[in-house]
Amino acid sequence: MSPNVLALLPEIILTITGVLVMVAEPVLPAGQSRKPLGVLAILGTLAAGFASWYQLGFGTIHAYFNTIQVDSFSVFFHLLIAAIVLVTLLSSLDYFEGHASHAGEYFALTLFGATGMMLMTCSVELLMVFVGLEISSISTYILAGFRKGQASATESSIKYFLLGSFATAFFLYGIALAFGSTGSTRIDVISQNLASTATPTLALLSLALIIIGIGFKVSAAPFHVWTPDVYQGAPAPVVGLMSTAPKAAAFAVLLRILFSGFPSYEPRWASLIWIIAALSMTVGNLGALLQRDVKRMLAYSSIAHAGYLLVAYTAFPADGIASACFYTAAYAAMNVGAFTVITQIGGYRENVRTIEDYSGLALKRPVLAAVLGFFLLSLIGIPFTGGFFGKFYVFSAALHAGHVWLAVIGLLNSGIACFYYLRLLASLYSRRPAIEDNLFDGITVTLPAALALTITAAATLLLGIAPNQVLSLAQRSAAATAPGSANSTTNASR
Amino acid sequence: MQLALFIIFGLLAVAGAINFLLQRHPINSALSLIVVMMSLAVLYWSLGAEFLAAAQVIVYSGAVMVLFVFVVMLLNAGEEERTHGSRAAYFAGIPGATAIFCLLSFVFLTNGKAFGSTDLINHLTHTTNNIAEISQVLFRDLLLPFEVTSVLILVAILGAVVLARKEQ
Amino acid sequence: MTVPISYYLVLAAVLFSIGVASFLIKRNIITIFMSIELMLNAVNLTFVAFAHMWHQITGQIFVFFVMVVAAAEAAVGLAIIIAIFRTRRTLNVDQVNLLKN
Amino acid sequence: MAPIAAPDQINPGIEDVLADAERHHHGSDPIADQTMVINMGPQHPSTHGVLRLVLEIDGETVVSMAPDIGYLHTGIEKTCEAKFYQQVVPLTDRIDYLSPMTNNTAYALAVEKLLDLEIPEKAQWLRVLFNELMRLNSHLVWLGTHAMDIGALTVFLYCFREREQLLRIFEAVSGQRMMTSYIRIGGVSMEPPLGLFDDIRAFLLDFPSKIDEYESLLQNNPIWINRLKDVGHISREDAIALGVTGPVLRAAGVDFDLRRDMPYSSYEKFQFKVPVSTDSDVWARYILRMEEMRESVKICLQALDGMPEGRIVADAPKIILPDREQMKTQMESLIHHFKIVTEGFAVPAGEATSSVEAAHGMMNYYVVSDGTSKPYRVHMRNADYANLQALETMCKGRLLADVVAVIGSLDIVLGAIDR
Amino acid sequence: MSHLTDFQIFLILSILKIAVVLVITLTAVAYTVLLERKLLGRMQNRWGPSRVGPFGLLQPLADGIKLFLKEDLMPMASERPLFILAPIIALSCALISVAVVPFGAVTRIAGVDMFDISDINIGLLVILGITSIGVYGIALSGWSSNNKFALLGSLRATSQVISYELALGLSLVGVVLRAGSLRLRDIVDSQAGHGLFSWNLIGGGQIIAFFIYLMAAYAETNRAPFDLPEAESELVAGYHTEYSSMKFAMFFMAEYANMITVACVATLLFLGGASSPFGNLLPTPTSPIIAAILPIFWFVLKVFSFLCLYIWVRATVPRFRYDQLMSFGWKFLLPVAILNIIATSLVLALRG
Repeated sequence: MSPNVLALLPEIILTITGVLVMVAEPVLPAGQSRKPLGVLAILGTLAAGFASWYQLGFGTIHAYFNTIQVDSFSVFFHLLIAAIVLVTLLSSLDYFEGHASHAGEYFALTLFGATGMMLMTCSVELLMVFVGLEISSISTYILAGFRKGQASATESSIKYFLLGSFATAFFLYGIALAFGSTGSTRIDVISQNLASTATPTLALLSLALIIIGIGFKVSAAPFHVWTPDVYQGAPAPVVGLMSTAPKAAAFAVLLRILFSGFPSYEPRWASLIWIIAALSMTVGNLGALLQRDVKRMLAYSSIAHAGYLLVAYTAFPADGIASACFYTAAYAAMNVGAFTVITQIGGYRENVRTIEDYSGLALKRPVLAAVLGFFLLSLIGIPFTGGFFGKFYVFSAALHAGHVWLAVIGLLNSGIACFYYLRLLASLYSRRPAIEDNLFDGITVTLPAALALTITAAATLLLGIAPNQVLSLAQRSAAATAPGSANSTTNASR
Repeated sequence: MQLALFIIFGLLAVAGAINFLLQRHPINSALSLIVVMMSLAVLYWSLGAEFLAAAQVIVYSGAVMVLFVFVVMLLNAGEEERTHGSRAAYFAGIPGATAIFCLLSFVFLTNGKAFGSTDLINHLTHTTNNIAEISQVLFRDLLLPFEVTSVLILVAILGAVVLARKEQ
Repeated sequence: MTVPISYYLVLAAVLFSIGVASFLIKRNIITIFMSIELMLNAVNLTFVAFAHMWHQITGQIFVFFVMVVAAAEAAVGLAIIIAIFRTRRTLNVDQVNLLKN
Repeated sequence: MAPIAAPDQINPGIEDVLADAERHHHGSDPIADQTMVINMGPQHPSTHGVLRLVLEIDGETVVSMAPDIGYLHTGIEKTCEAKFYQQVVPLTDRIDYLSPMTNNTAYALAVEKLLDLEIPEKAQWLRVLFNELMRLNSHLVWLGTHAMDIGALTVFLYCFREREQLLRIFEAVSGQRMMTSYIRIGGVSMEPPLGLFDDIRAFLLDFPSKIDEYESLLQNNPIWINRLKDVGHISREDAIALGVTGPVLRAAGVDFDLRRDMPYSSYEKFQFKVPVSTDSDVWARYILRMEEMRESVKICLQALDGMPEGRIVADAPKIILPDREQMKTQMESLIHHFKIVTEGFAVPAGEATSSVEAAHGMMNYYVVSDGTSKPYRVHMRNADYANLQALETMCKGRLLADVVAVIGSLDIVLGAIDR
Repeated sequence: MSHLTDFQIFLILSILKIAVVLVITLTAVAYTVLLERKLLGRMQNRWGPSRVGPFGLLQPLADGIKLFLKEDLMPMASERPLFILAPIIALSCALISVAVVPFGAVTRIAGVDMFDISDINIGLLVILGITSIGVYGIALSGWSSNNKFALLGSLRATSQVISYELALGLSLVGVVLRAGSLRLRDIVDSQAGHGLFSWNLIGGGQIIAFFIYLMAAYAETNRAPFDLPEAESELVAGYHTEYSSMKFAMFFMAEYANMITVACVATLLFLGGASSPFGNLLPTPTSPIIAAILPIFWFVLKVFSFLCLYIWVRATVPRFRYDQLMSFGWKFLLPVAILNIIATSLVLALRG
């Protein structure tokens, strides 16, 4: 296999599956179930995951004139994205059944979006990053508005779209200035040329703009304003996807840009990240306290988690990457899991919205409630869950790097976070007032959804009791991206 | 010559942009934006990117903005009315944009020496052609982004169909 | 007569800032979307100016990609706008506010 | 014949279309697209005169529509009640102004029924001859305008070239190009001039090649085919229920032609085919009318070949004006002339109807007499009015351009609708 | 002229060229109208204009005076500035594209090419770009008239023009590939070898491209059978329903000027431009004046025949329906154009 094909194997598999699903969609008669297409998409995702795993054995592959670099870092994120997409597809296999007439397009868009995200994580050329970012963003904009009969869904879509494009403009401006300052858009060349640039302020400005752009995409404060509205209006399985996969990809890009592109500017961007992290944690947790709508609350919670994750970035160089990777994985497992439960409870019409609506769930659906409760505990960071080790690694990395105050802010925030998670948890196990008692009657957990729940719950548990496996992979990926090893020539010259 | 071009079309672009900001009817805003884009096309040409200038006119003014005008006409969007939200936006928008502008232009002007000046003699008087050069880079070094763009366009087509189709 | 590159950059900064300002000030969704296009155009000018400065064609090619992306975004964005107009019969962002507490 | 089904709803009026649009604009259905109400006509190039259509369109698709008529209302039916019986004939010319002699025939047949007149054979054959020429005339105008509506400009002028020859024939026989008033109560107004039959024969022999010429311009043109095929469909049941007649009905699969099924004016003596189709679209109507033209040519030739000798008016001196020669030489004729002209002729009290297969479809005249020399009531029932009712059924859910094609295929004359 | 600098000479000659070409184009527009009316008349068994001047030759003048003296109506609820701007955009875009057309052989006077207003290295793209800007004239006219028929017409026109622009642009790629340049002079030169047989239409194997171009160009100029935007039997007069007097005349002139542009482009790209169809069979003229005028003659002849083709088509075919038009453009012309590109580039690659 030529290195070019090998390097792009997962993306190629995903694209081909997406095209197949897309082409099959209009061929199928109108009334027929679209489940087979969903199954096809799931198989494609699985294949892409295995392809990524297979790439691991080849070390670092450079392909397409050094526009992409497949290393353990990118494979880590490929696997993560494939897993998230897999769970999302499983949980939404029955979601559109009997509601939207063209569910095949949903599956195709999810696959294309995953292609874009994977490309983002493995490219070392900012142009490629940009194109990948746009593929993933545009497909998530569309997915957010997929239930277009609902006014709230289109509203969520337009808000996501406008603010996302706004952020893209900033990101692009950042790239333009980086290009102006260094004369290249390749991350490794940028890092080489930065040393000799005549315009360091320009490079700094470009870095700030890039961080703003990505900050929007990962919904870090103060660029988070779109998050609550969008998460509230979009379909629950899509929220599960877009609160994790594109964010993971964007975090990977940020890691690459900061750690391999701008390592020499570390003190400056670290302080910027410090502020953003602290703000995100605080704003997210305080905001979540005030919410009644569960999806909205989880939106604020995801802002807070973006903050925790950014804490890891301040721990330059190696500790940060590993802990950030681990945290991303843990966060993805528990968040996707939580949204899978919400998908099952709310159904297509999503008529179970507020925290009060959830009261009494444990009586009617004890297993579902228990699983949701488990994810909530993990989101808090209780031991024996993935969330605990994630936070543990992140904060210890920050302490190692000397950011004591940031760790303190983070811990305080974790304390605040307990309140709202526990409020929902308490609601689950409380007695339900006798209104609308048929709210949970329509819930049927189908086999794929059960599978999705099992996968996420198992992953969360596994990360909580045996984190070493993932941690070692994360450390390997860190080794691939850390400023020293990403570019051996640079290393040699220092 | 080039300075004259820059001054004329730069001012035109700025005037267009300011008019874009001030006009309240979407059609007028769209037309001002077209003026900006056309003047930018001239500036691209004056920077030696004549192929890009043509693409700017064909793609941006000729296709993207036509779509905008088309949608404005289709939805018969009227003048925007002022709501309380717009007043709040003024307080946030104007200072924010001014701050960005000041920061950027401060950096650009302080680094002005490092950027140097345009050297356009061979571009304006000559009929050199950078298309071959562009295709060299585009179809070799940046082949992958070029190919991946097809996925992007596929997504966009699919999305436009998904969103604009009428629900049965 | 030559022009300093920084003039082009400042022009781009002016356009970008106007784009940001109108993104925040405008109330009509279509106009807001147009302000994003204005911002992208400003970025394009920056790219072209830097491409000229560095004698690097990559900058110009980046602009091509931005154009393609802008066109794709326009198709999707306008489709979303049409969908929202169908459900809400308005294009004012202040009236598109179902999603609140 | 199939049992006649009642239409499931009465065709909407303008008020209904406007109310519909209003409901769509502010209704409870949030997905409904914005619709637009447009006024096609009365001053619109393709509504064949002064028809006004109120259309509610969604993009280019017709959501609902209603025709609005009355812009050419002249009160002819009422005017008839103030005229002597013979003075009504020129009024009937102006009903379906593309085939005046057919109108004359229908009126004459009804009055003759009341008067119980025996019409000489030659007059009957002349009536057949000119009725068929009128059919050609009407179909030529239809083809020309229909093609022009669809954008084929040239066909229009070709058709009018042949129509010009027909108009010359009419002028030769009646002294008028359009408002001929040639067919009168009791026969026809005058003997055709010498040599006219030869001219007609020359025209008829040449005409099929002209039809071929039109077809060569249209029939194989993919654009023309695509514009016509599967457009303006109406089911056989709907067509019957709506009272559609003529080529439109025959195109819907109903084999019904008065010339054959209820012969009048000795049509039973002629050999001709009645083309029928079951496709019921604009294309079927086009093909059918082209066939009809060829059949008409055959009928005309048979009429010319077998034209009997004899009188051209009935032998009824109190009803038929004497010829000038007699009037000047015979006292009795002079008195008859004087009485017919000044006080008309009395028609026995009673009522009568006549049915004629006009170019557009079934044409009925209903005449009531109270025994005086002026009709108590004359009612005309033209195919155009009933055919227009089918427009909504044919156009709903189709594109705007199809409306134009369908109107063309219905072949309406507003004079026959607004009496 | 020795006391003038080079730049001044360039400026004077350029302005002179522009003025002359503008006058000639406008006259040609007027007489294309007459040509159409005469030719259409003959095809439809009538005379066409024959009363004003000998053979009706002064008819355009009479038409112009009539339109000029007519009352200029302004609908009350129209968007005044845009209503006025729209015909100006339409006409100026139609006229500007002539600026890059080389209509004769290279003939230099004082270093300035006389038969070409400006020789730009992306001339073809300039024409495409200006054509795409011309849509605004139509779009805005329909919208600003505040008339439903006008709005429908302009919506139709806009979508039609953007849709067919794709096929149009792609049909030209084959030619560009063969010439290896976007400069119109280069494209003409690439067909100059053996007269007729090296034209792209015949010798270049671009006959499919030519027919795609033909159809797309008819649609671009809103001419029969693609004249839906102004289909008088459906939309009264489409986007210019509300226009009268000079503003209407401007739309009218724009339509014919566009026809001429399209004919010029077809001539340049497929019919060998200003070169002789007989190649070297004809002796090279010795007199420099004849040598300069002969190519112009060929050019005008080719444009003239293309215009006649336009008129012939209009007299022959009916009009498309809107959905048929769209599916024809997207499902037939576009794929065929793409196939043509693939075939052409394959052939070129295998040969080179």
